[in-house]
Amino acid sequence: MGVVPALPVAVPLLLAAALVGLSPLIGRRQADTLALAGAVAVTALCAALLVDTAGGPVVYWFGGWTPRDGIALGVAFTVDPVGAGLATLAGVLATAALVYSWRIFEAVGTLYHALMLVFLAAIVGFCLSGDLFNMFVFYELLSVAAYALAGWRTEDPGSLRGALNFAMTNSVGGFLVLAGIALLYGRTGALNLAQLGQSLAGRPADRLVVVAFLLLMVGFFVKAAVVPFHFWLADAYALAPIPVGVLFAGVVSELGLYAFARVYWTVFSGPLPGGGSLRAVLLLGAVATALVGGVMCVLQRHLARMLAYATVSHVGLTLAGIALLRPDGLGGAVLYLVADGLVKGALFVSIGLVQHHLHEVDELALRGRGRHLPWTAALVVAGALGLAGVPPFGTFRGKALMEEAATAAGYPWLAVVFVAVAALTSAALLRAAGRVFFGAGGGTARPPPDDVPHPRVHPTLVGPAVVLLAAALAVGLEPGLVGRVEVAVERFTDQSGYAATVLQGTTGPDVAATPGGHPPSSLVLPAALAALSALLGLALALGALLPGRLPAGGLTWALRRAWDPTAAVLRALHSGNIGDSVTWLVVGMAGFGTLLALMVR
Amino acid sequence: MSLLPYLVAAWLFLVGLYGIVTSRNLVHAITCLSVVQSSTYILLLAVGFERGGTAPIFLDVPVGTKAVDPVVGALTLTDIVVGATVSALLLALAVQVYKHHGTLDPERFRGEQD
Amino acid sequence: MTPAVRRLVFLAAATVAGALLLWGLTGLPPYGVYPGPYGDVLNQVAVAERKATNVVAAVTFDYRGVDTMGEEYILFAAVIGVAVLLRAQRGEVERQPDEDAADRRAPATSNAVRVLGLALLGPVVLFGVYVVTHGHLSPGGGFQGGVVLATGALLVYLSGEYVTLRRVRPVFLLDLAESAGAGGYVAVGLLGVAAGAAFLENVLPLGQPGALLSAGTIPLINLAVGVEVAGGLVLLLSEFLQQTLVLRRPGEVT
Amino acid sequence: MIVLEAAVFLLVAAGGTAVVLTRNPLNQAIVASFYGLILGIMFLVFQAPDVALSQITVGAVALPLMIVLALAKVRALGGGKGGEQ
Repeated sequence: MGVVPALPVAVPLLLAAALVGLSPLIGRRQADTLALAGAVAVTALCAALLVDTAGGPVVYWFGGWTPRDGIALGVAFTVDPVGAGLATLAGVLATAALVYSWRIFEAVGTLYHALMLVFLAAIVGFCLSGDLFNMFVFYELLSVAAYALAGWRTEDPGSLRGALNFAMTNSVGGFLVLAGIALLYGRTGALNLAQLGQSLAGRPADRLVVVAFLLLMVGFFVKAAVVPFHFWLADAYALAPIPVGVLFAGVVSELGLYAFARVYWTVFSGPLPGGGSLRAVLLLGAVATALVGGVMCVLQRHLARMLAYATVSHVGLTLAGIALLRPDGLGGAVLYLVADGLVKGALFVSIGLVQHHLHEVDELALRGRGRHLPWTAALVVAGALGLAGVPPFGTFRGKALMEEAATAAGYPWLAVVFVAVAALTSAALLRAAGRVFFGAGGGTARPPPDDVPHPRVHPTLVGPAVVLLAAALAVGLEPGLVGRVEVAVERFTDQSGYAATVLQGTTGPDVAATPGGHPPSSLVLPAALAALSALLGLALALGALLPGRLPAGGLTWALRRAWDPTAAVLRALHSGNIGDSVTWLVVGMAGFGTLLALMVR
Repeated sequence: MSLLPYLVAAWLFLVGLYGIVTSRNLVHAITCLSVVQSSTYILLLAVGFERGGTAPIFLDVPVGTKAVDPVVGALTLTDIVVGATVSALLLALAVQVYKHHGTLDPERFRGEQD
Repeated sequence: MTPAVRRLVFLAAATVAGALLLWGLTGLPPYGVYPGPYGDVLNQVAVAERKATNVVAAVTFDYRGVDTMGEEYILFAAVIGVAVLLRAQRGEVERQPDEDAADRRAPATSNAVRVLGLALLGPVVLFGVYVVTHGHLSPGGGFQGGVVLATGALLVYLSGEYVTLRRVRPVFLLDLAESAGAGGYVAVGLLGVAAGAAFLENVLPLGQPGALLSAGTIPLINLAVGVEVAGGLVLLLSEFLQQTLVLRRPGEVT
Repeated sequence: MIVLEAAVFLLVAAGGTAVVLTRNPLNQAIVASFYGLILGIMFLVFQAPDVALSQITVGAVALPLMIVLALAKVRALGGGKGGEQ
């Protein structure tokens, strides 16, 4: 008998209610302790589920309503290693965030702790659920908690505007998901993913299925911040409190991708098999996201904003792996997503350290002021290498798998995009590190306020970053992981096996694990590409810091000519205006929809 | 008639978005968002409606009487709570934004990006 | 984008998106035809299985009870969120409305309204309690009844003004109500686990359909929801009221 | 009966449009309250009295009230011009 899958949701929710209800009796230290204990418990429960599900999904029917004659009467959590893994990642990040906020966070009684626990419970529920409407409920729950957390710093108007745009755009995304659910329900009379998949399978997609797919896809892509649904993200993520940013950048965007993958494979893979045209449509969105995010990342001087756009860009990379619509691509994406989330979490904490010590997060104003922070410098540089996908970070193995899948699927050029994007995002961080910690390049080097003492480095502040980076390394070094991921995605992508497990209670077909992963194809090429990304990133960073040393050749000139107008246009488009975000959402919906409609006809 | 509620839902969805996009006042935009949301209520209830069915409450009518789908009712109830709570959060954000900027017009926040 | 450009871009995109939506919607069965099977099955079996005559309530609190648990926490999180977002900022002072007389009559209340409000209070509260406790039998339930109860608190405001409301609104008790309701829902769920059944499994005696004490945990959950919604909604409204009537920045117009 | 239903649907469509086109937020809150009421009536047509009761208490009362309270704060801050455009 394994863990009851309801517990990692129920425990934090109950704890959150207790924290608020008994707030007059709970001091700051107790609140910190209770919330941290809750997050650790959730992490442990999710990790136990991860172990439990290695042999096949665990189906848990709330209220004991097991299906009758293939009809689901209740709501099920269908836990598989992918969902449980993502939930564990959320638990780890939440634990890190709560450790970080232990000493320094303005928590407003117990409200911060309660909101973080609700947020975590919602993420876990979203990852474990096997019911489309139940996913929507957890989507909204995590969103409501996220809106409040994003606007936490009410003294900062930028943060409030960011939260408003976040809430408005994501609410519209949520309604799109709900409309998609209504369409599917009108056709099938079902809400359980397995049952939905079963009743749609066997017939080619018609207009209702295509539009329902479009609505769900756009809704989840809004959460994931796929271009052009990403305009809300930067202000919301960058101006949120640091511990909240750890969760936002580490796992929340990825949840949109997860949901897309889950719903595609359980519900739509029958009527919409992964043919070339669907792949092309998705890859278009993926590549656009990766590149727009990468370029915007380089253009930032606000350190947290830089990370926010790195998130957008890496969502694009991950989506590229998923968009191949093959198990191997998905496997790479899953590995990449987890490792990348850990690295970004560590980087967010590092920026928190900079802010904590120097009271500033503007790259130019910080020039040379971080010279006395060698640990923070090391963390940022290591994080930048993690973003670049340098071995032995887990991002390397994820990307290697995605590159291999792309080549096998006939898209070898995706490797070029991967290299370019990794180079761009790591360049931005290396440039910032060079300027802040080594005093390189130009900058206005705003003098630090005199009366602010330099606080001591405290283990609760540095610890989370170190641990998260170590975890990202562990994902890259753990030898059996690739093999387990391959088994998990094999099951994840098997629509009929999933349906049989959920509705008939049979264990799916046995997927044999190749020990240690599939025959280790040569890692020489991926390693060379990773080295190339890192070197390119370093070169770009140095070029930006030392513009005078650039060779004055035609290439430099040509690059400038291409770069400057692109940058100007992109900057102008990212206005942070709510109306603009919503307009782009509709434009994206019309664009993707037209492509999908043409595809089916 | 067999399409009318669906048409109404699609219309409300788009007209609400139009309101948000063209809004010059955040509170106005927030109310428009609730119009967008109302389209999902209509869509849900319309797909679960059965002509000639009673409400799925078997207090005065026996079980077995033709009734409309109870599930969409439950879903819409949740949806209504979601709508009201998101609106409350948005209104709170709008009030705070006003304290900083002295305006609710999103166009006038322009150039204030930091 | 400038407003004019944005409007044009939106209208163009919305035309396409609208056409796509309609195209997809025509794939639905005609209005008035329900394809089943989910709702039909539940309409057949729910009364016999749950002894609840209101099948919507059986779905909301039993068959799909975990959705509703999420929904209650959405409200819970929103109430906390609003309290966080509307907390006093630096430079704002909390001023007791008693301090100056003009302020106290923020919404001018005539005696007639006052009397009417108080006279309505009893029936409203009674109605709210009725709606909460009969949710498993007839339309209504914890959510609707909770909103009605919160309206009762609003009547106190209309008739006696906010100062009185502050008196009848001990924040601690409201917080307690709201979180006891939300936590109570989870606790009912854990009751099932404790009894060796599934989370949120209806393990209490079901009774006879139509009786007030029937349907097992459903009325219990309704009660929890009613307490939470009433407490939460009063908190929510009073956060906004507090903004309007109590928090002031120097120089703010009343 | 069908004519009546159709009339309710059209009324809802018109009501939603009116909410969007009422640009003054205070007036809009009142229009939205009516719209919430019409929606509640439509839910009765859909044979969903539970939902209708929620919609009327939330959509026609609680939500417009919150909007009015938020606007009252804005007016207090801005000396009355906040409610206008």
